[in-house]
Amino acid sequence: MQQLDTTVARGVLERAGVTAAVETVEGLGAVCRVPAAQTRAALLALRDSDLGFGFLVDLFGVDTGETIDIVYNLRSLTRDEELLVKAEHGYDATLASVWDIFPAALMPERETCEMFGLLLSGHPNPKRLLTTDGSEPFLRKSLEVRTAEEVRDRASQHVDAGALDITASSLADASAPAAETVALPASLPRVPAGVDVEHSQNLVLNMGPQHPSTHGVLRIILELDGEEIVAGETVVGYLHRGIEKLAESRRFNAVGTLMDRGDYVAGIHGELAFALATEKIAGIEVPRRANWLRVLLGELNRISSHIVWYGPMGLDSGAMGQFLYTFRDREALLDILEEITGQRMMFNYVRPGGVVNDITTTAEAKIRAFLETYDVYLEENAELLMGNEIFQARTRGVGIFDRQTALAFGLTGPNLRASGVNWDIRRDRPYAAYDEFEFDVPVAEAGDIYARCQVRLEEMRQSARIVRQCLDGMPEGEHTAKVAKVLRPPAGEAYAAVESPRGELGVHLVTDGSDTPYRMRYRPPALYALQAGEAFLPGNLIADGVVLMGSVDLILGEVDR
Amino acid sequence: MNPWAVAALRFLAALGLMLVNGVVMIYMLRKVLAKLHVRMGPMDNGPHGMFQTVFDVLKLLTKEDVTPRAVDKWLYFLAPVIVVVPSLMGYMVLPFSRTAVIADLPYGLLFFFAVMAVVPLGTLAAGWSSNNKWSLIGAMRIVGSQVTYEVPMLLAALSVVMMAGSMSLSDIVNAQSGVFLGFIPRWFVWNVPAFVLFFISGLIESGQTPFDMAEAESELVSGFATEYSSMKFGLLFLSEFSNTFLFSALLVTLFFGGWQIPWVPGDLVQPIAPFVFMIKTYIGIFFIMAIRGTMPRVRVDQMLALGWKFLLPVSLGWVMITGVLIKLGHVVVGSR
Amino acid sequence: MALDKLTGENSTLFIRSEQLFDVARRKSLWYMAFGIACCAIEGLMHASGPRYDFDRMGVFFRASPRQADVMIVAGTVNWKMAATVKRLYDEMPEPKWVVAMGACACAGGPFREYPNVIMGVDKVVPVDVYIPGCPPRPESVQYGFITLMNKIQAQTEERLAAARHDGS
Amino acid sequence: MLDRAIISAFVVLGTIFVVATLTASWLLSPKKPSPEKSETYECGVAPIGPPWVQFRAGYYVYALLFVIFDIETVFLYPWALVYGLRGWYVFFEMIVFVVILVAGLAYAWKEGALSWR
Repeated sequence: MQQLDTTVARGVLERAGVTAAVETVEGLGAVCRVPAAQTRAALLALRDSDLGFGFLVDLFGVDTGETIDIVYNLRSLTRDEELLVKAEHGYDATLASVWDIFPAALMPERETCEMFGLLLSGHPNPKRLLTTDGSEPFLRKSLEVRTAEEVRDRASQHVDAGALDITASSLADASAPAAETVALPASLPRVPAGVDVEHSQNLVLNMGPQHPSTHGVLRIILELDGEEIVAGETVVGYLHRGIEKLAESRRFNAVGTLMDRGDYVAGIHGELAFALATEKIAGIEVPRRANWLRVLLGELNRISSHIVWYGPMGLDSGAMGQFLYTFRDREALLDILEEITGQRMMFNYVRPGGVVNDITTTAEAKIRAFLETYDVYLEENAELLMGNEIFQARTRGVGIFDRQTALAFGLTGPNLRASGVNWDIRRDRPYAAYDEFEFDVPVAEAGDIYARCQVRLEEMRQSARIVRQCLDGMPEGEHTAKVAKVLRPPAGEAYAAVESPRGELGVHLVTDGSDTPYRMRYRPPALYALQAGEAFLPGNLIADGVVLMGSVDLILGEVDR
Repeated sequence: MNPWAVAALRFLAALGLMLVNGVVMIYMLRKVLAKLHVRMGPMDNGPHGMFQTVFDVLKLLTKEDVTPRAVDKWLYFLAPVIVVVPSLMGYMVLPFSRTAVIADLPYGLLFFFAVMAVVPLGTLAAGWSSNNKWSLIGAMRIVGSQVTYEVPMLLAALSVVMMAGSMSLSDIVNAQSGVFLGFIPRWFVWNVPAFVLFFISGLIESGQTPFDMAEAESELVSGFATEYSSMKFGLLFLSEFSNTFLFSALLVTLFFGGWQIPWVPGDLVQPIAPFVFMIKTYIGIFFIMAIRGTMPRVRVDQMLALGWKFLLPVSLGWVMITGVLIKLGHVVVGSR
Repeated sequence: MALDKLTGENSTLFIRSEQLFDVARRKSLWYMAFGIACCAIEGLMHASGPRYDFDRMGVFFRASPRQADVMIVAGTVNWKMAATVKRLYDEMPEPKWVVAMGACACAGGPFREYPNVIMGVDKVVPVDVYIPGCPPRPESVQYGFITLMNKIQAQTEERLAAARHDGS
Repeated sequence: MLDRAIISAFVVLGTIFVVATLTASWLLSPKKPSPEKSETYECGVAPIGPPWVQFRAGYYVYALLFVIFDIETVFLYPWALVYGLRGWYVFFEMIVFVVILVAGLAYAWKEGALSWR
C-alpha cells in the first residue's frame, strides 16, 4: 500500500472549493475531515481527480459523544492508496446521500441513518434497512443494552406477535433540498428505487423470509411480469442482532464470539479481522507461529465456507447431489477444525495476540489425510456441476457484473475478481503471514455467474495449496504472545481488513482506553454483494434470479449483523 | 360374468397396483437418492426403513386438512380427482402379459395419451385454485411443459406405430418378439432417435428433473401443491409418482418389448410375464431417479426452446425418415 | 377430529386409534425448511447431510408449512422476525410441534442483551423441545427429535391412563 | 361392452376412491381452524396484492402453434396405421401435408415466434 501524499489530496479538495484538513493518523493512514455540507463535493472531487478514489470500501458512523462522525472509507485501486473522509454531523442532522457518486453507499447509508437516528435526503429508496418503525437508534452511545437484571428476568418481556407491525417506513427528510444527481455508471440497469407495491399492475411476490433458496432470512419483493422480474427489492434485517452494539459492552477477548456469529460459516476470518485491528492499536507483536496458524485455519475455514456456497449453488439450480457431496467433505473438515479449536462452527480461536491452542500432531495427520481425498473429490464435484451442460446454459451470460459496476457497488473478494479486477487483500495488503506463501489469485473476465463459480472453485484449490505449505513449513515457537487477560489498549483508531471467503471483511475499531471497544464497525462484504445482486435482478426470469442471488454468496448473519 | 362386476374388479386391481406402486416408489426414491448421495436413507422404521412410506401415508391421513380462505373451493377440491382418475385410467391399457390387460383397446396408445393429457389440467386446477402466487406460477409452467412435450412425444410414438402397424399396445409388444441376426432382440429401441425423443419428452411429461418445472422446490417452494395439506397433498403426490410409473411402463412397452424376454419364446414367458414387465419398468424408474439425483434444472424458456427448436423438427423429420426406411425395405428393425 | 365428535373424546375407539396414529406421527416428522441463523447450518444442512442423515428416522424436510409437522426455530428471533415465525406456525396444520434450537431460540443466547432481540421464541409460539448449545451439534438435534417423539407418544398414553382412571 | 363398462367404472369408482380417501382423512384428522391458519401462505409474510392478475404466459405464441401441431399429429395416426399396407403414394400424400406444416413452423421460427417473451 502506498502512503497518500496529504498535500496532493489537500490540493484536490481546495480546487473543488472544500475546506478540509488532511492529516496522517497512526493505524488509519490518511484522514481527511470535511464539513458536513461539503461532503458530496469533496467525494466527487476525490473520485474524479487523478487520485482516482473510485472505490467506496465502507460507510459508517461513529458517535463521539458530541457529534456523529460519518466515515467514508475510500480506496484508489489505480494508485493503491487509501483515504478516510470524515464528516461531523449533529444528532438531528440530515445525511445527504452520496449514492449517485458511489452506488455502494445505498444500503450502508440507510443503515447508518436508522442506527444513529439521522434523516436521509436524496436517496432513491430511503426506507429503514434493518429495524422496524419505532426502534431506537441503537448505535448512539446514550442508548444502553439490556442490563443483567433485565436479562435474568426473562419472563418480564412480553411479545404480542400477532399484533407486530414490521413496516419499515421512510427516513427521508422531506424538507431537504434535492441534490443534483451526477452521472451513474452506464451499465447500472436502473435506479434501485425498490418496488412500488401500492401501484403495481403486475404480480407482486414475496420471496422469503421463509423460502428454500434465500440462504437464510432474506426477503426479496419481486414485481413480476409473467415469470420475468420487472423490479426487485431486498428486505433485510430479519437477523439483525446488534453485533456492533454488543461489541461495545464486551471485553476485547470476548468480541471474537460475536464476530464468529456474524459471518457464521467463516468465523476465523471475522475473529482475525478484529484481532488485527486490536493488535494495531495495542501494538502487540504476534509470534510467527501464531501467524502461520492463523493462515492455516483461515484457509481451512475458507474451504469449508466455499463449500456452503458451492453445495447450495447446486441446490439453487436444481442439482441435489452437489449439496450432499460437498457436505460430506465439510464433515471431515469440521472434524479437523473441531480438533484444533474445540468447536465446529463458532471457534473463538483467534484472539488478540495469537491463537488459543497450538495444533496437535493428530490434527496435522488428519489434515494431510483430508487433503489427499479432497483433491479428488473437488475435481469430481467441479466436473459434475460445472461441466454439466444444463448448468452452463443456466449460468453463462446470466447476471453479468461488468468491471465498472462491480467496483461501483463495492464488490470485493471472489465476486470482484470474477469481474476482472485483480485485487486480493491477501496479496495486496498482506496480513498474518500471507507474504510468506505462494499462491495464485484467480481472476475471470466474464463477470457472469459461471465466472464467479470458476473463481471460487480455483480459490478452493489454492487454499489447499496454502494449507500444504503451512504444514510443510510450520515454524517453531509460541502460539500466542504474552497478552494481559484483560486487555486495555490505548485510545486510538485502526482499520484492519482480511480476505474472507466473501470478500473484504474489515473491522474499524475505535478505542478509548477502557477494557471494551468504543465503537466496532464490521464491514460486511455480503451486504455490498447483496446490493449488486438486487440491482441486477430486473430482466431475469425467477429461476435466474434465484441462481443470481445464490452466486454472490450471501450470509445473512453478516448482512444484518 | 356380469361385465360391471368384471369392470369393478379390474378397477380394484388397477387401484391396488397404483397404491402399491406409489408406496414402493416413494420408498425407492428416498433410498436411491440416498445411495446416490452417500447417505443411508430411511433405516429406522422397519427393516431398512421399509415401512417408512406407510407411516408417512398414515400420518398424512391424520393431518388437519387446511383449506385457505382465499381458494376457489370447487376447483380446489376437484383438483385431486382430476389428477388421480386419469392417472388410474392409464393403467387400463398396459399389457402386463398376453392376457393380463385390463382393457385391450385397439386404439390403446391414443387412449393412453388422451387420458394422460388430462392430468396437467388437474395440476393447473390445483395451482390456479389455490390463489397462491407460487402455485399460480407452477400452474402456468405446467401448461408450458404440456405445450412442449406433447407433440414430440406423439410423433416419437408415431414412428413406433408405423413400425408395428397398430395402436394396440399388445400388438406393439407382439411386434417386438423374436431376434434378428440371431441374437439381437427385435426391440424398437433400435429406433434410437424415436427412443431418445420419447424419453426426453416423457421426462417433461412426468415432471422429472431436469424438467421439474411445476414443483421446482428451490424456486417455487412446492409449486402447484404449495397450499395443499394432508391427504389432498398425498393424492397429488400419488398421481405424480403414478405418472412416472406409467411413463416408464410405456417406455418399456414401446421400446423394450414389454413383458417379453429376448431369446425366450413368448409362451414360456407367460407365467412370469407381469414380473418381467414390472422389473423392466422399475429399471426405467431407477434411471429416471438417478437423473433426478444428479441433474440441475433447465429454465422454463430453455425447455420450450428445446421442445420447439430441437425435439419437434427432429421428430417430424424422423417420422419421414422412418417412412422412407420402411418403404425401402432397408428397415433395420422389425416391420412386419 | 370428527371421530371424537362422533364417539366422544374419551372413548376407547378414539384413544386407541390415536395411539396407532401417534406411531405414524412419531415415525414421520417432516420439518419445515426454515433456517434463521447459524444454527440452520448445523441443524438443517448438516443434519440432512451424509453423516447425520435425519432421513434415517423419517425426519425429512418440506418447503411449505402446509405439509410440515415440525418447525425448527434455528436462530435468533428479533422483532422483525417474530411476526413471520408466528404466521408460519399458524399456517401449519395440526398436529404440529416446535423445536427451539440453540441458545438464541431458547432464551436469546449471546444476543439477549440487545433490545431488538426477543429473549426466546417461546414468547412467540409454544415450544415443545428446547435444544441448548451455540450452536447445538447435529447429534443434539437428533436427541431433540427423539425427545419429541417420546413426547408425542406420552401425550396419548397419559390420556389413556386418565380415561382408564375415569372409567374404573 | 366390457371396454365401455371398464371406462365408466374407472371414472366413477376412481372419483369415489378420491372422495372416500378425503372423507377418511376428514374423519380421522384433528381440526383447529383459526383465521390465521386460513391465510394464504407467501413465505411467512402477508401477501401483497391478489395472485389472480393478468398473468403473462411467456409461451403464448408457442401455445397457438401447439394447437395446430397437436391436431396435425393426431391426423397422422390413422395414416401410420395403414402405412405398411399401402404403396408409396401414401408416403407422398403425407409428405405434402407435413411439408406445409414444416414450412409454417419455419416461417414462425424466422419471424421470431419461437422465443420466450
